[in-house]
Amino acid sequence: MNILPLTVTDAVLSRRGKTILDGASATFDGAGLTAVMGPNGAGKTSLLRVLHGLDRLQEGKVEWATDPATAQAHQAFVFQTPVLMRRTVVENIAYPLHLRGIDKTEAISQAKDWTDRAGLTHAAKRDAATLSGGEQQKLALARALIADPRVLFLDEPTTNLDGQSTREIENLLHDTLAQGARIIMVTHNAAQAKRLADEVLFLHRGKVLEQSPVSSFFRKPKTAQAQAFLKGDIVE
Amino acid sequence: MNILPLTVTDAVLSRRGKTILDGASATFDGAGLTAVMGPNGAGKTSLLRVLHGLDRLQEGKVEWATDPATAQAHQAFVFQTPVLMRRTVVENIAYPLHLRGIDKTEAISQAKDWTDRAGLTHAAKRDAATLSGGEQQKLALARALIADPRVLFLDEPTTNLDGQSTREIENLLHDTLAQGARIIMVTHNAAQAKRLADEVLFLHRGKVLEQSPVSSFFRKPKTAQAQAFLKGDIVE
Amino acid sequence: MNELLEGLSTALRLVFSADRELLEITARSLQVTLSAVLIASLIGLPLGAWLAVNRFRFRRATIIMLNALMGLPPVVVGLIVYILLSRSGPFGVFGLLFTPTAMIIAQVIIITPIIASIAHQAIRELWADYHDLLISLNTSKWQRIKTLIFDARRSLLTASLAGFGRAIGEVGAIMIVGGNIDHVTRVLTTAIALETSKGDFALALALGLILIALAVAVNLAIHLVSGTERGGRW
Amino acid sequence: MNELLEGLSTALRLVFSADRELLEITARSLQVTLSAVLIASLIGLPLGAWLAVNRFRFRRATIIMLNALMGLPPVVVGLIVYILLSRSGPFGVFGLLFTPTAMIIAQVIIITPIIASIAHQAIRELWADYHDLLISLNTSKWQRIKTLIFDARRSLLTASLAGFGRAIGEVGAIMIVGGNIDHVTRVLTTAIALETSKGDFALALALGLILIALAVAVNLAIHLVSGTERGGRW
Amino acid sequence: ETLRMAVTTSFHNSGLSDVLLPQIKRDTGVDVRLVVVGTGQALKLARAGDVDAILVHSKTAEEAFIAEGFAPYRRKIMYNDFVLVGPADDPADTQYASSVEQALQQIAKAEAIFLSRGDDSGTHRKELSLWEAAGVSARDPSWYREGGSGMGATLNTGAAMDAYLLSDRASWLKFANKRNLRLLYAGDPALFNQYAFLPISPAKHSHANAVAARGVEAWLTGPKGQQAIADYRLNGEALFTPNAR
Ligand SMILES: Nc1ncnc2c1ncn2[C@@H]1O[C@H](COP(=O)(O)OP(=O)(O)OP(=O)(O)O)[C@@H](O)[C@H]1O
Ligand SMILES: Nc1ncnc2c1ncn2[C@@H]1O[C@H](COP(=O)(O)OP(=O)(O)OP(=O)(O)O)[C@@H](O)[C@H]1O
Ligand SMILES: [Mg+2]
Ligand SMILES: [Mg+2]
Repeated sequence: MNILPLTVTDAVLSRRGKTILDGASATFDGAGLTAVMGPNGAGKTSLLRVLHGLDRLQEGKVEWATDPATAQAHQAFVFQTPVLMRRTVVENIAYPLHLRGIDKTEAISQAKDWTDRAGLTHAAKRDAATLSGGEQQKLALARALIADPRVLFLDEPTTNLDGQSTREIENLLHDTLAQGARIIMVTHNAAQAKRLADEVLFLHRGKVLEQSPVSSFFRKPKTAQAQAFLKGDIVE
Repeated sequence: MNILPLTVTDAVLSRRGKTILDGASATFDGAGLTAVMGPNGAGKTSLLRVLHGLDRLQEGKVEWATDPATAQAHQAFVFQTPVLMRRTVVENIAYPLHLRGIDKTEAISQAKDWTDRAGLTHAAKRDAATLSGGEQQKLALARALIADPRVLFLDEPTTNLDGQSTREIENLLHDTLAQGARIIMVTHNAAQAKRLADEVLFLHRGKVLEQSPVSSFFRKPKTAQAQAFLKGDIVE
Repeated sequence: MNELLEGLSTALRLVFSADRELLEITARSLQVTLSAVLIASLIGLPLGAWLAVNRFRFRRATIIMLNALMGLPPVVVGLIVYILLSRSGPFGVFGLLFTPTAMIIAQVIIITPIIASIAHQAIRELWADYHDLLISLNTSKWQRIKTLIFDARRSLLTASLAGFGRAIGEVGAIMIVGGNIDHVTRVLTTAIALETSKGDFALALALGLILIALAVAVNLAIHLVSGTERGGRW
Repeated sequence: MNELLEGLSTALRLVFSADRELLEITARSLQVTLSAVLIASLIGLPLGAWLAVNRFRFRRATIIMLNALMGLPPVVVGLIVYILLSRSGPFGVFGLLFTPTAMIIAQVIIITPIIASIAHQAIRELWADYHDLLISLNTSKWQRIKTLIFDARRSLLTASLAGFGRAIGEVGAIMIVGGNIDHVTRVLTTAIALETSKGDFALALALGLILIALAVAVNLAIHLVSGTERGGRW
Repeated sequence: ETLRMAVTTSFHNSGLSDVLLPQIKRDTGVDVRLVVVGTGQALKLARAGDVDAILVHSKTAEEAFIAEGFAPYRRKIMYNDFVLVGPADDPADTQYASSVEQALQQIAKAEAIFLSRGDDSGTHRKELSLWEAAGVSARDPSWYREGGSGMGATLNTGAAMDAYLLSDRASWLKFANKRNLRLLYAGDPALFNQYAFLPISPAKHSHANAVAARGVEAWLTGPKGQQAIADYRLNGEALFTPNAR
């Protein structure tokens, strides 16, 4: 089932008079990881939400290769602030399987498997709310991966992770990429983008200023804003 | 008013049979920044909460130079997940001043000032819930700084910030340090610790394995666990 | 004043003598009210959840209406049910008037808006937390409602208990549709009203105390079974 | 069945003729109930918040008790208030029996537990969100209660509206302590009960419809003033 | 001046009070506030001192009340009568009965549904004494239903049940939800229903407004009051017969 390419054209999103996405356009196709980068408030989270269908555009459009329902069924989203259900860790991870009507014992057994892979074995039966910050992020990622998505949206998913956990999670992402998925991931971490991404989408004030292969972006960004951003200078 | 030194001795904290802090001891004195580092689930957040009086220890004790009430009045805490009040950005930041009975217009004017310093001018009158991830962190920090704390606890406060914002926030922290405050900050970012900290407290499985000057910690960590942690290797 | 003491002692005497008639009307009170709460919860909880997760044109109007219907005067509900169930009414053929079923119907009408309103308010909060996740996971409306009701079950308890409270103490409606017929439709509240009109305040108070004790017992049982206030956040 | 239609047409006629007596009892209904809701909210909302923020020994028992008191039978409350306010009761000297004040007292007793229970449930959620911040900011108990009530005001509306609903439709208690005296303590519900006992269903229904319309109007006004359901999350 | 007077539902439901009270106000200046309750509750309120006078119709209860010293005397004001009401098709043929006892016996024999007030009120006590007189002591609940509510509620229930029941004439005439019910039997002297006025004894309750009570009593028993009672008609039918002495 190939739901790609995904295209967003001239996206305009505004809230209470403020323009958040200001004519953003981009295309995503095939396996690989797109790093979405840009300053705070640039609209990265908003762009991902629009692509995933969580927010509706005022202007422009988002198109998938298949009908929206099919496309929707093969995506997953990890939010910047993890949404924890008021259940145990395993039940959180099993939830997407329950939704698909998968037999309860089967769902729990798969969820346990993913609990282990995310390094949460010790917390499996605890209320998710008792997890530490990093553990919450791992839970959210495991819950997204369990349903085997073709397109995965990740909004700064490793910010609270230590070096070792980051590496483990990146390995999980490598496996997912190897199975042909497209990952669209927001990150402020240039090193991480270099390790994982094949392309970078640079967002600035609601506009996509460039979408280039990772090597060229970091070597030679096309816009002054991206250059300033990479230097950590004031971006005006 | 000097509320330091702050000492924690043989702290034991457990929840439902799991030991989270396992005899942790440390001392904090004078101005400066302590970077609290360690793997996910090591107990960093728990240690800060215990120091701040949010959680009660099963064993051991936390002691301040002054009586607890005075000490409490001069601390502030920025949580790993920002707690946003259901109010506008300015009202969030003004809240600690309201609590102190400061005149309403005065409180709002000071809060506006801090809104600007945190780079949130454009969002001042919006509901805090509409802020982007990075903006939420800035709000939480501004709200903590407005009451001029002598001891400031920060739990991974810049994880969602871009390079430029990180630098701005770090400048604010420098100002705070210059005024004689002690900052105790959890971070997974070694570069940030090197930039800001004068000492590192390394926590592992609920134990303080070392509290050393920043240069010696990064050059020559004392324990095998810290060495492994710095390499990003598997920590067992 | 000593009527209060007298009421108390009468209550104790009644309870310890295990008065057969008292047991009968107490059991009927419980049966009628618990049935009504069950039915009203089956309607009201999903309705409250549905109002929380759906955005439609008259949503706000519906919510205001539901809030307002919490003020349905029992006597009016009783009258309307009476008219509908009476021989000459549309449902007269079922012969339900002056039966416990009629009382249950009236109570369901009275408490469904209460349960739905409080449920809506409780679920709205949870929906704000879950919104993005449940939309992202491509859930159907019905899956959302089920998930929210399940995960908010502790808060929803308050909704059902408020309904229970309203129903167990209610007298205006069930008096009209039940008729307070001895051995058939007499329950604690109608018995209390009867003793009050007889001027036997001590007995009325005694029955009232038993009713309150019953409400406490039911609340206690429900709280114990559902284990509220035990763990941390929920 | 056509009694329902007749009730509707009577209601319209009454309203459009702006019947003086109708205006009087409607105004009294509003006055009594709004006063009771105001007083009960002033007690119940802080009480609910207080129960949410305090951990003490009998907290759980208190909450269960409060939940159970939602089931206080109005007639029993009426009786107890009657006994207390009666000439031969402890507060007899104030001469409050058969006055609107007595009715307000009875209604306050009935609805305070409802308001407090629902408020507690709503504030518990917000307290879970705010707990760490408010403890960290070294707030006093009273500051916590004020902050929670202020920030949860939209949810607390449901609590007060549930109290309003219970009070506006209540008849058992106010009948006993008010006496349903023409021009003094007659309100819509007692008038409805009176007309029902006269078998004048059309008039009773008409008054009931007016009462419901009143409840809708009050809810609408409160929702409009407080601007619920407008913005995003709150 | 105000006078709090507890009256029985049947008196208030007749509508007579709406005619009398404005006249009393005009002639004596007393503002009479009616608390409408069952006979038992009326006596209870009076014992507690919460009303200044009562107007009820239950001779034995009134006499006990006087014996306890709560009222100095009872003053007869007027009477009406009780009527036997039942379904229009009259399955027990009560309309041809020669006495109320016979009517009740026929109901018992036919096991036609009879709805009793069951609330210990004046009307209920009357009904019980009539059954006694009719010699029907065992009444099976399959047809003899005990309702336990006021006159109005009992009429409403009876109307929906197609039951026989005993009502006072005033309540019956004023009752609007008659449906299939008809007045089937009346006129037996055994159905006589005396209303009496009892002022509260100031010796028991010093705050009781004895002056206003005396004024109202004088008016009710005087020519104006008695005339007004005699003149009160509903659909051309007199409801009460004044008989003050
Ligand atoms: N309801 C709203 N009204 C006005 N502005 C809004 C609203 N919601 C979001 N915004 C603003 O839109 C901008 C973009 O938000 P978005 O969350 O997409 O940023 P982001 O690029 O993900 O930032 P970050 O790196 O901080 O997470 C922010 O400045 C935010 O404050
Ligand atoms: N109520 C609880 N019951 C059992 N274990 C708990 C409970 N609360 C916290 N823990 C565990 O205690 C450990 C320490 O938690 P803490 O939040 O202090 O970690 P941390 O060092 O801040 O981690 P991170 O870097 O992920 O934020 C975690 O493994 C967490 O799952
Ligand atoms: Mg974002
Ligand atoms: Mg942490």
